[in-house]
Amino acid sequence: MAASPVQVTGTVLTTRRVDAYHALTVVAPGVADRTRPGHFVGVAVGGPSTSMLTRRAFAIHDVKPDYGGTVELVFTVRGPGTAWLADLRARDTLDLVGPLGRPFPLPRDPCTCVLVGGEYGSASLFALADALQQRGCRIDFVLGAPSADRVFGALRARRMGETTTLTTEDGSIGMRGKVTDVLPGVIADTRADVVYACGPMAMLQGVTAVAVEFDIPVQVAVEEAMACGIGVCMTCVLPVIGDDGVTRMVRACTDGPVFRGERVRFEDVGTIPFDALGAPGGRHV
Amino acid sequence: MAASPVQVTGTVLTTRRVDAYHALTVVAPGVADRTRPGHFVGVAVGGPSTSMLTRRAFAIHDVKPDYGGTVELVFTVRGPGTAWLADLRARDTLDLVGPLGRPFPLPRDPCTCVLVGGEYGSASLFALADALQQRGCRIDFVLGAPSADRVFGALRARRMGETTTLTTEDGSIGMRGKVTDVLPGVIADTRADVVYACGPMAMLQGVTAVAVEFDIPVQVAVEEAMACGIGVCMTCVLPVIGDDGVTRMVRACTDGPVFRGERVRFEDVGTIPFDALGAPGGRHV
Amino acid sequence: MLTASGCGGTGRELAQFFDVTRLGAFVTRSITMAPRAGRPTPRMAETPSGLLNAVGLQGPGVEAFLTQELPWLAERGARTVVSIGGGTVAEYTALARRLADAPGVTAVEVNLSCPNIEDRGRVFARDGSSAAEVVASVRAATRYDVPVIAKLASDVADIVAVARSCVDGGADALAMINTPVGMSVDVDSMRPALAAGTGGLSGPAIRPIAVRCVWQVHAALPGVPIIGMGGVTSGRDALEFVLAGACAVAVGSALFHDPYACPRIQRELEELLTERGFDRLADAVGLAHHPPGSGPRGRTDLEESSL
Amino acid sequence: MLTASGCGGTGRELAQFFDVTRLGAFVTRSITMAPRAGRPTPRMAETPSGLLNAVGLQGPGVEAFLTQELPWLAERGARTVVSIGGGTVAEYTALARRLADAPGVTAVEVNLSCPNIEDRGRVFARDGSSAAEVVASVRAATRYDVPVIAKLASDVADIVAVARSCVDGGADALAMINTPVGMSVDVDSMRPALAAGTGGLSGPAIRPIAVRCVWQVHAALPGVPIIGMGGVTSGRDALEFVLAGACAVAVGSALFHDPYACPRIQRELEELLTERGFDRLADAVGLAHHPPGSGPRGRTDLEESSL
Ligand SMILES: Cc1cc2nc3c(=O)[nH]c(=O)nc-3n(C[C@H](O)[C@H](O)[C@H](O)COP(=O)(O)OP(=O)(O)OC[C@H]3O[C@@H](n4cnc5c(N)ncnc54)[C@H](O)[C@@H]3O)c2cc1C
Ligand SMILES: Cc1cc2nc3c(=O)[nH]c(=O)nc-3n(C[C@H](O)[C@H](O)[C@H](O)COP(=O)(O)OP(=O)(O)OC[C@H]3O[C@@H](n4cnc5c(N)ncnc54)[C@H](O)[C@@H]3O)c2cc1C
Ligand SMILES: Cc1cc2nc3c(=O)[nH]c(=O)nc-3n(C[C@H](O)[C@H](O)[C@H](O)COP(=O)(O)O)c2cc1C
Ligand SMILES: Cc1cc2nc3c(=O)[nH]c(=O)nc-3n(C[C@H](O)[C@H](O)[C@H](O)COP(=O)(O)O)c2cc1C
Ligand code: FES
Ligand code: FES
Repeated sequence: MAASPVQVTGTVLTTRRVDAYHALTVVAPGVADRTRPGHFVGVAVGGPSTSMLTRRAFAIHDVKPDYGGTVELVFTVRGPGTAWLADLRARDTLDLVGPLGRPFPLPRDPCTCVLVGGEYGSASLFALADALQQRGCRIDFVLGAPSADRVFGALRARRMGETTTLTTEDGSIGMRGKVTDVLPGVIADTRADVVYACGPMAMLQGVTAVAVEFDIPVQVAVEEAMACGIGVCMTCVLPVIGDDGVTRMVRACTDGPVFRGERVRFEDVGTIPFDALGAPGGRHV
Repeated sequence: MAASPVQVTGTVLTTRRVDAYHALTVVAPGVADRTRPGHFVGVAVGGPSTSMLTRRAFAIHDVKPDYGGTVELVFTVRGPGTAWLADLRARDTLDLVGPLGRPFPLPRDPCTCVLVGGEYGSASLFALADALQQRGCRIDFVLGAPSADRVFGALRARRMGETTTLTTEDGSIGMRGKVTDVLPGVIADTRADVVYACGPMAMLQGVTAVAVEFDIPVQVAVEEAMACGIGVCMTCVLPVIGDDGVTRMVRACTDGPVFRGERVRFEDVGTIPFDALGAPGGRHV
Repeated sequence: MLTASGCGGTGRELAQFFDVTRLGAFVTRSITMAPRAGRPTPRMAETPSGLLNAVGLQGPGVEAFLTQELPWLAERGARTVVSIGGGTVAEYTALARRLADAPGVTAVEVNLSCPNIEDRGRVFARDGSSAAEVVASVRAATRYDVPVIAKLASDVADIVAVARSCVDGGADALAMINTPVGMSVDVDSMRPALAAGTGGLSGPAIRPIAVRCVWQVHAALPGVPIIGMGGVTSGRDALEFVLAGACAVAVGSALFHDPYACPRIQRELEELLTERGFDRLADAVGLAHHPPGSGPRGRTDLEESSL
Repeated sequence: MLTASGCGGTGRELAQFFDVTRLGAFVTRSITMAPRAGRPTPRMAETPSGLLNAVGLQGPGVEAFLTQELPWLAERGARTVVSIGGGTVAEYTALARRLADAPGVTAVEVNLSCPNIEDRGRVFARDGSSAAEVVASVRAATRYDVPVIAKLASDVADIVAVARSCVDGGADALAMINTPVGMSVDVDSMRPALAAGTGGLSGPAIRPIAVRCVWQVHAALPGVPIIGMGGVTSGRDALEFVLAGACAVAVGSALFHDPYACPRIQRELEELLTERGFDRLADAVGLAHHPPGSGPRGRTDLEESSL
């Protein structure tokens, strides 16, 4: 289970643009302390008289000890909430709840890990890479996006990873194509023991398929629309197969967002599989 | 009828505190050009994703020709809308509709005018004083408020007026009491021909009673909760006696906010007088 | 793009901002037989993303309307939908008769959210049969080439049933929704915020309820033209109603915030339609009912319950 | 201060943030006989000052609830109101029986916003007589010292009539309101935003509707305890419900934004009551119905219409 989350009203330290993304560093000691790689935060958007009720979820990109503890978020403007965030300036305040979710599990022994990031999904991989390297693991990166400006963290990946492979759909940087086009090669070359992935659902599905092919474990961090982020609203569910072989509609926010890839029924996301526990006409009903 | 109003998205030029008030100068050429003393503006509050639907009404305090035309608003924080306004900084934008309402009518010939302002109500009196002085009128001010920090514009009144009398309920500046305590003396001393007043309803009622006693005309600028400010919603009505002697529920925003004081049925504000046109069981029904 | 009844004044006020003849139609406030002074103030209270109002149909009565307001609109050539309100079937009928030979009436909208004096003040719109009775008699009193629009409220257990009654009663089109009844208490004065106690809730807060009503009625009565309204503030909002089944959209409270709302929303809607490859609005009407693909997410199993 | 059904998880999630035993009561999500997987995703859509949800009563079923969830709450000494949902009167009755000898049930709340399988899916809460039937049989199956609360929805023409039926059926208290049915269409995908099409609307957007329901029912049935809910996010909102007639207030969607909402709102409410000179909450209940003065603004002529 996650570290016990807290709510803090933090001060924005810096804002910057990184290609297609915005990065926001916020002073949030209570959150920073407890964060482990893969955690996310729920951010209140819109200010005091806003019409936007739900917090927005963002992966925690970086944690620094400055000012008692800061967290950095990396995001792209998608709708009114992220537009509001992009307008924040230094010294504004930001209301965060975190850290939320289950972080990435780490291997007990040193091994070789391929970290796959799609678009801003790579944001959560650098803290993970750090933790893995501290355990003596070898790291290789595969980062992909539709275009060069949407590949996040290529430089940092090059610094940290043994190898870094980039893909873009328009070929504007790295190989033209998708991460799944190059992943088999990387796994084979590095003789990877495990794959970690964060990015769009379709990518996670593809990455999982590749890992299954190579018969190595894969940990994926999924993204589902969330109303609460703390496990009480049941809106963020997806079908996941349990240890007992039974498919349940589990919460991405507290049972995830990190799952073993092969347990997620990607094909059935957005449905209630007929054989899920409690499905209409299905098991136990 | 008012000058044809326009909507403009203006840039905030300066913000400052004046005792209990906030003053905001906004670049709004189209509005500034058309403004006459007594006009007001409707201000959108809360930003793009706000939950606050209605514009807030503010008297136009000052108009300057800088940057093509600026307007200054003076306000006190009452609720979430004015709190948002108070947080604006220079270079932020503000969405205004104006000028709205019927301005103060000016006398054709030079005469002696007493200008009575309660709290921020005095904000609209300085432009009026200017216009009156240009027509050769003598101006005397009576400004009142509960306490010294809520008397607005005392210095400017002292500069512009022949005499300026201040009243506060706590006696912290000027005479202890209300404007209506001193008004008869001022009218008598100055042999005033006309009274102009802007401030809380109770004050306008008192001022009107005094003017009626002296049998001189009185023009009052009323304040009623407004949803639109442009005359389409019918929420801002109050009972006013027409030229034909018939009481009608008229709109403060477009039929006012300036009315002849003795025509306003202050006692009946907040009711439908039984003899109003279209009253239940009343005239013509 | 229409104005919503009671939100566009007499037309003259909006004409300061844009050309009212370019509206799909100008819808008048609800006209009553006699002049009405309306409700006491406060008549409005702001709520989160909404607005409560209790204006109480203030207006000059039908005679003054016909001499002072309608001619102004007619002279300019504005398409005018006259909304009517009454306390009895007879009053609605008399209003319809009075309008029958007035020039410049494009359509008659029957505001059914008025209390029925003969039924202990029960609102017509909440009772299918009395709503149908009003519509039938207005239809009978109105010229054959002037459409009669029944305006419904969402405060009912089954909006489809009321809609069907009105159509059976002769309504040529339906307008929905009128304001659900709401209330706000001022915690400082510890009294209702409105002098009238309750009021009608409008604005974006009610849009999900309005879209649901349009969706349900369009699903049940696909051939009946629907004028959608409730919280429309942008072209995207308008398109939401169109996709749910409205063939026209009316703008109410948004006019209070943006006097140019109608032409702006019209323009935004046209752009959105063009972006999506529609030549005509008609091609988008009700489209959300018919998924282009047929994947499992495309299934339209719309139980009416929230569960 | 209560949690609203379906908004507080199992209690464990909120216990990370505050002590759930300090709640007036923890209200469970609606428990069903069998496990339910609920509705497909997307299950939520944000609307202006509101939230649409279509979770579909996902839950483990009553047996798992009794073995895995209730004991956790009971051990800690949390007052627990168990909400129940069913498709037939028999199912509600069976649930009430199953709960009757479970330790730690402070009250039973009957979620009447479920479709009645035996009445073509018509929601119980929309039909006074079937609502009363459910309440009566749950009352009969429940221990005499455990109150039965009927939870009503606002999607009816006459909330007072439904409330009266439930009280006549034996309800000890009423909870209102459950979420009005709403819908949102995604203008990009041109499909309903929720997989289920329609969903329940919650949050501040519906507060005026909820306050109005509480006001009307308290006016008609002043002796019946009411739990008010719908868009409560602050002590001021809670006080609004109390002044309208609620003797307890529940917090739902606000928990999604602020996990500490219950203790915070409780504290804010206590401060507001103290400021206004109330020693006890009970003294403020329904106070907005009884004006202290009697000036013309104090008149309470509350016609139920919005006009
Ligand atoms: C665990 C997790 C981690 C995330 N990390 C990042 C990140 O590091 N950087 C980043 O740019 N984005 C991230 N996202 C996606 C981000 O939450 C959405 O882009 C954001 O909520 C959109 O808000 P909006 O108001 O701009 O857009 P809108 O589309 O207007 O949002 C409306 C509503 O939908 C919800 N919503 C819409 N899309 C998503 C989505 N994909 N995921 C979750 N909720 C959604 C919003 O929370 C809100 O309630 C993450 C999402 C999750 C669940
Ligand atoms: C013609 C006119 C001129 C005004 N000029 C000034 C001025 O120069 N300086 C100043 O400080 N204030 C002025 N006011 C009052 C000002 O409009 C309110 O203080 C402001 O609307 C409060 O908004 P809020 O969100 O802070 O408060 P809230 O009380 O939360 O407002 C909620 C709603 O009530 C309305 N409302 C509440 N009180 C009033 C009121 N007294 N008048 C109008 N609407 C109200 C708001 O517009 C809004 O719709 C004027 C009002 C009018 C009608
Ligand atoms: C101030 C006001 C007055 C209204 N008057 C009427 C009316 O006279 N007749 C009527 O049918 N509807 C009336 N309505 C309802 C609107 O026509 C419309 O149905 C409702 O406001 C929803 O649309 P909106 O959210 O765009 O405002 C009024 C609404 C408001 C806000
Ligand atoms: C995600 C979600 C799930 C809900 N589940 C239930 C439920 O299981 N049973 C029930 O009676 N009400 C349920 N409700 C309704 C709430 O209990 C409450 O009546 C409603 O949300 C209004 O309160 P709010 O505005 O504070 O959220 C649910 C509401 C939400 C938002
Ligand atoms: S987001 Fe609420 S349970 Fe996951
Ligand atoms: S504020 Fe709308 S008519 Fe005056």
